[in-house]
Amino acid sequence: MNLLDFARGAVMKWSIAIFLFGMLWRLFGMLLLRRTHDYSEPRVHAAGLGALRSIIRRSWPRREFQARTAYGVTVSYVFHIGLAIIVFGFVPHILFIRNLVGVGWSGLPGGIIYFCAVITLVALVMAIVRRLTHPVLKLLSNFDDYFSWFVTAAPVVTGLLAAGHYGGRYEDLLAVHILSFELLLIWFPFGKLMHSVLLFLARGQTGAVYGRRGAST
Amino acid sequence: MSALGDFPIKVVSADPARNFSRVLAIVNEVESMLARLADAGICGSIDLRSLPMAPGDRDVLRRIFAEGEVSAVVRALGQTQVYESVVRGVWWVAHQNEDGKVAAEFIEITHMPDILRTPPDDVADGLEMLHAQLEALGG
Amino acid sequence: MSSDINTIHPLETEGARLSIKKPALRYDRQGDMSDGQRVEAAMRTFVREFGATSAIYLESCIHCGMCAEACHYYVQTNDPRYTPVRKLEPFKQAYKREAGPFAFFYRLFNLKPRVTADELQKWQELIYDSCTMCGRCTLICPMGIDIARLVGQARHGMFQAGLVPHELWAVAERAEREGSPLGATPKVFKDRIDWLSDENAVEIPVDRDVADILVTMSSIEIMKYPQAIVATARVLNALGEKWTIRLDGYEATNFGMLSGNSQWQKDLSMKMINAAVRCKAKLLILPECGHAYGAMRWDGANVYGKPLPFEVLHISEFLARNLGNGRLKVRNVPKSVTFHDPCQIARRGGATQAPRQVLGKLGVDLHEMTPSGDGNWCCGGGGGVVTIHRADELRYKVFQIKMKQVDDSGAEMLVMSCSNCRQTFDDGQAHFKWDKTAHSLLELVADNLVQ
Amino acid sequence: MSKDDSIGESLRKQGISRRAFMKFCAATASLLALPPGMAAVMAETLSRARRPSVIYLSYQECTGCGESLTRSFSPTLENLMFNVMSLDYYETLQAAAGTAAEAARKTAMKENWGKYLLVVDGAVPVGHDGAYCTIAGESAVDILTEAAKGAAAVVSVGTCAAFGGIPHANPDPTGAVAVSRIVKDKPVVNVSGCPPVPEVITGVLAHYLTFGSIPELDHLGRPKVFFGETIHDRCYRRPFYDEGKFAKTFDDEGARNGWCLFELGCKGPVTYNACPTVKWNQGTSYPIQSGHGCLGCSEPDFWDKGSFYQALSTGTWSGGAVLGAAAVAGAAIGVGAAIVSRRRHAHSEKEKQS
Repeated sequence: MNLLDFARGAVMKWSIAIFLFGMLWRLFGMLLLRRTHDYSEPRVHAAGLGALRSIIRRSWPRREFQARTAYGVTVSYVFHIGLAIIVFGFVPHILFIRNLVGVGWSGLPGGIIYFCAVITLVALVMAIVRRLTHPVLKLLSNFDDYFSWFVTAAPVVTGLLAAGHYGGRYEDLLAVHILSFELLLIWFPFGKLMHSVLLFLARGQTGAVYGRRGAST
Repeated sequence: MSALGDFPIKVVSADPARNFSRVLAIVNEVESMLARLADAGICGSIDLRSLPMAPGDRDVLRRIFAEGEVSAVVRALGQTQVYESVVRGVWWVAHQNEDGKVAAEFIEITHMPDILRTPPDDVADGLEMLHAQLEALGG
Repeated sequence: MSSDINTIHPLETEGARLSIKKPALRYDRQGDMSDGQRVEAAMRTFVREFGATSAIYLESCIHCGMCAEACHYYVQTNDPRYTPVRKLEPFKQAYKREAGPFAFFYRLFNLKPRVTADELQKWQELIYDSCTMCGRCTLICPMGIDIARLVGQARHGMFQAGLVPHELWAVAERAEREGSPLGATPKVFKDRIDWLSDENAVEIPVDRDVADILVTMSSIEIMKYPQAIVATARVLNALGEKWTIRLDGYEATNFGMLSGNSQWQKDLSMKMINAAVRCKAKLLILPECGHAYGAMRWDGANVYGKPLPFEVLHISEFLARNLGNGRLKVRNVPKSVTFHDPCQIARRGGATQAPRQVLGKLGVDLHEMTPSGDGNWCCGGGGGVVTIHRADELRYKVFQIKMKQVDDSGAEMLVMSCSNCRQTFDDGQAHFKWDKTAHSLLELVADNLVQ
Repeated sequence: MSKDDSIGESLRKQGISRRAFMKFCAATASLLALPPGMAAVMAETLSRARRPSVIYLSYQECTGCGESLTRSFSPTLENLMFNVMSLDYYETLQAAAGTAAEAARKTAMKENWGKYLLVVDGAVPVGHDGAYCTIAGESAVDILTEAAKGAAAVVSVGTCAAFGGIPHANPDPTGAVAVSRIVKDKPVVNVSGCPPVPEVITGVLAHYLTFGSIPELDHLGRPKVFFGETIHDRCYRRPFYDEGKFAKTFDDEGARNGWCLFELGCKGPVTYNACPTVKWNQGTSYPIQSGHGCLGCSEPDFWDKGSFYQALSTGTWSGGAVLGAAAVAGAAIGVGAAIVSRRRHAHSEKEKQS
């Protein structure tokens, strides 16, 4: 058995298993904690609407914050959109998803994907440089931040290397690419990558609380 | 029984809307080799087997390098078709086996393909043969 | 210590802001617990209150640092220590160790070290002196984390650990014991009402057995801006309402909440609720005070444990309602006005439009600040910060944002609907010898009533 | 014809002209991807070389490789190749049988000890002391071990000989292994494929004849000249992959337009072979050109790498039960953690009361 078979076989199975295991553990462990009922008389009754509005509106900072956050927001948007295009637009990735969950769609030309990957990588590098140099981010950052960055950037780098045949035989590069993604899967539930799920919950509950108060959400 | 035409088979041919990237690469290579032949007298050769070719690419190439002034047939272990293309100095050499299948195919950029020259060994053979003939004629 | 508080820590009533006099010696640690007990108490209390809501918040932070850009302390100092979410760091550690889904592993492998008493002591400045719980960070957070609310919870832990800034602890203790944080005891209050009633020839009903409306006051108003009482009485009398003030439940400020003692918070709120229930009030009017609005309008029912049997309105909401339906009439005020939004009423309370409707009826030329409404900057005095002397320097720094906002608006008159903001402005005005004076929205209406 | 003749001499005796030989060399040089000038050098070397003795052994195999070999180039050129070699033992083609055949092999080995070329197709079963494959009472392992001792080099023809192939596939009841697992002290060239491209087999033999050495090999022992690049990289459908144009089924518009077969499970990207350039049946076509994805037959364990029709970027694992169990366990532990946390809360709440 070579590295590629290992990556496509046992490691993939167990990384998905750990992903599911960790996701459910963390979500249940959090969501089933005590919740207190709010008895106050709401100003606006549609709390669900406030939650929804907040989930959408928090995707972009309010006007008064835009000047001070423009750089960080732009960089984050670039790599988030870039990652989304790569993950959901590249045909081999779509096939991976289709094979796993049974839903597929048509993909984008390879050239566009490679271009996006390079842009994404540049944005990721800008993000980590900022994290390493900005006084606030330097102070806030911990192992989770750096490791999560690493497991996010690694598949992009290895994917580009595989696509370009740089640094080894294609099957090995592909194996390393798949393994790096599996590392991401394993880490996902335990670190801050969870924000991709939690953002809906956190925004939603703030939106519901301040929505019923009639305040900005 | 359906006629052959009813089967969903698409015959791929050299239609103009196709992707020409592969053909273009070859023609560019020929162009630079021809320039070298003209400037420095250096011959060149392109082995068509070594290039990825789609069905139909060869036809496009054949159209560009169509038969010109010279053509020859070598009969040795099957036929070898040799002709100079309309692009002078560019030769098409197709080695066939005895079944008429192509065994190797080259575009040669040269004044004269080697396969047309008589090798010294064969000259020696020829001489030997001629001597035998003369002997037979009683000379 | 508590029995000596009046003599050891006397009130400073003559200054521009109301607090206890600047203490010669600070007692920023209360009680005589050991360090271990303090940490234990802080973490226990913090974790005890932990529900799913706060858990989701703490788990969601991506350390993007955007909250710093919304915080007046960071913006004015560029000191990364003031990054809002970092103010929760020890409490986040406690959560991960004690209550999170992976708590077992965090404890087993000591992935997050136990918080130390020294750390907590250091964090006191971050949790109290440099946070007004204004909630701008909540508004900017891309994850929607309610950082201000978490700081409130962290303060509960700090209170149990006996690690509250001296002044804040002192006024809270006083409020619990005397019924008012700043000396506005029932007796003092009653004297003031009698005097104001005579002086201004206005009827102020006290302790009616039955009334439709229960009016509450902020001790800052009682002690420093007594005209607010008169203004309230004029408005209600003009409307012909059946209203009352009750000496068993008048104090609307809640230093129990600000200092972090949830039991005291409850005690203070229950006084008003019980008073309103006793006189069968249909409406409880909150004074021009920011945190009082949050404490009663949004937390009151939860303290009570069931929906309140009466409506709760901020005075600006009450004015907007009665000006809107035409029951109250005012003269035109031909002035340009800018309005300062009190954080707890606007951004965190949702009553952002009411004062603007009132100003609209007054016909003023409203020059909005930039930004305004829910995004407005905090005055820097909320969350009890204005009482803390050692925080003054920092508070003046952040107040400069406010001064620039007001100056840039180009308005002649500065109006607000929170007496705590107002005293912060007064103090800032005195400190910077600024030419802008803060005015009360309520008083502006009362002064221009058409009978 | 005498074994002691040089190759050139023996061809001349057969009346093959130098020009014809040159043509053969040009075709072979092209096959070996040698620069065009090398054809002349090759002709010179080959004509002076001694005819080498070749012993061809077959074990666990289907004779597909032999079938393939006999279809290299053309009758003429293949004959030429066989004519320049002295094929002294090959069960499939030889006239001799039984003890005579075995005697021929032993004689050839003895006469050419240390110089003959050993060609093997089929995997070698080592389970039960090699009992699964015996010839004339000797086990395949023993014959191979002995024959390899006197060989100058060994050529493993086909994926079975090169990597164990289908006999080695799960569950491998006979303990089939690759030739290189038995022969450790001789150079072994793996000419993999199921079967290998015929011209690749003859190309390796021609290389050995021309240069007297084995060609440069990759990390799996395959000649780089034929196995240096992936099917994908030399595929004429590659531009469609880059454009994101894929056939979704074998009879859709994409399939008819000749689009990339990646989605239909083509293993071209990780398969190293000469199919796209040398092609099959005298350069007529190769699987992808015929509309079917590459199976990856020249790679080790190609039979056990999941479905031929499953895209390369998908997993090859099975066992949804593990995932289900993981999900259930995760949920259970999460619920448990929440309960513990709630208990701790209730406990401290009680303490607070007392």
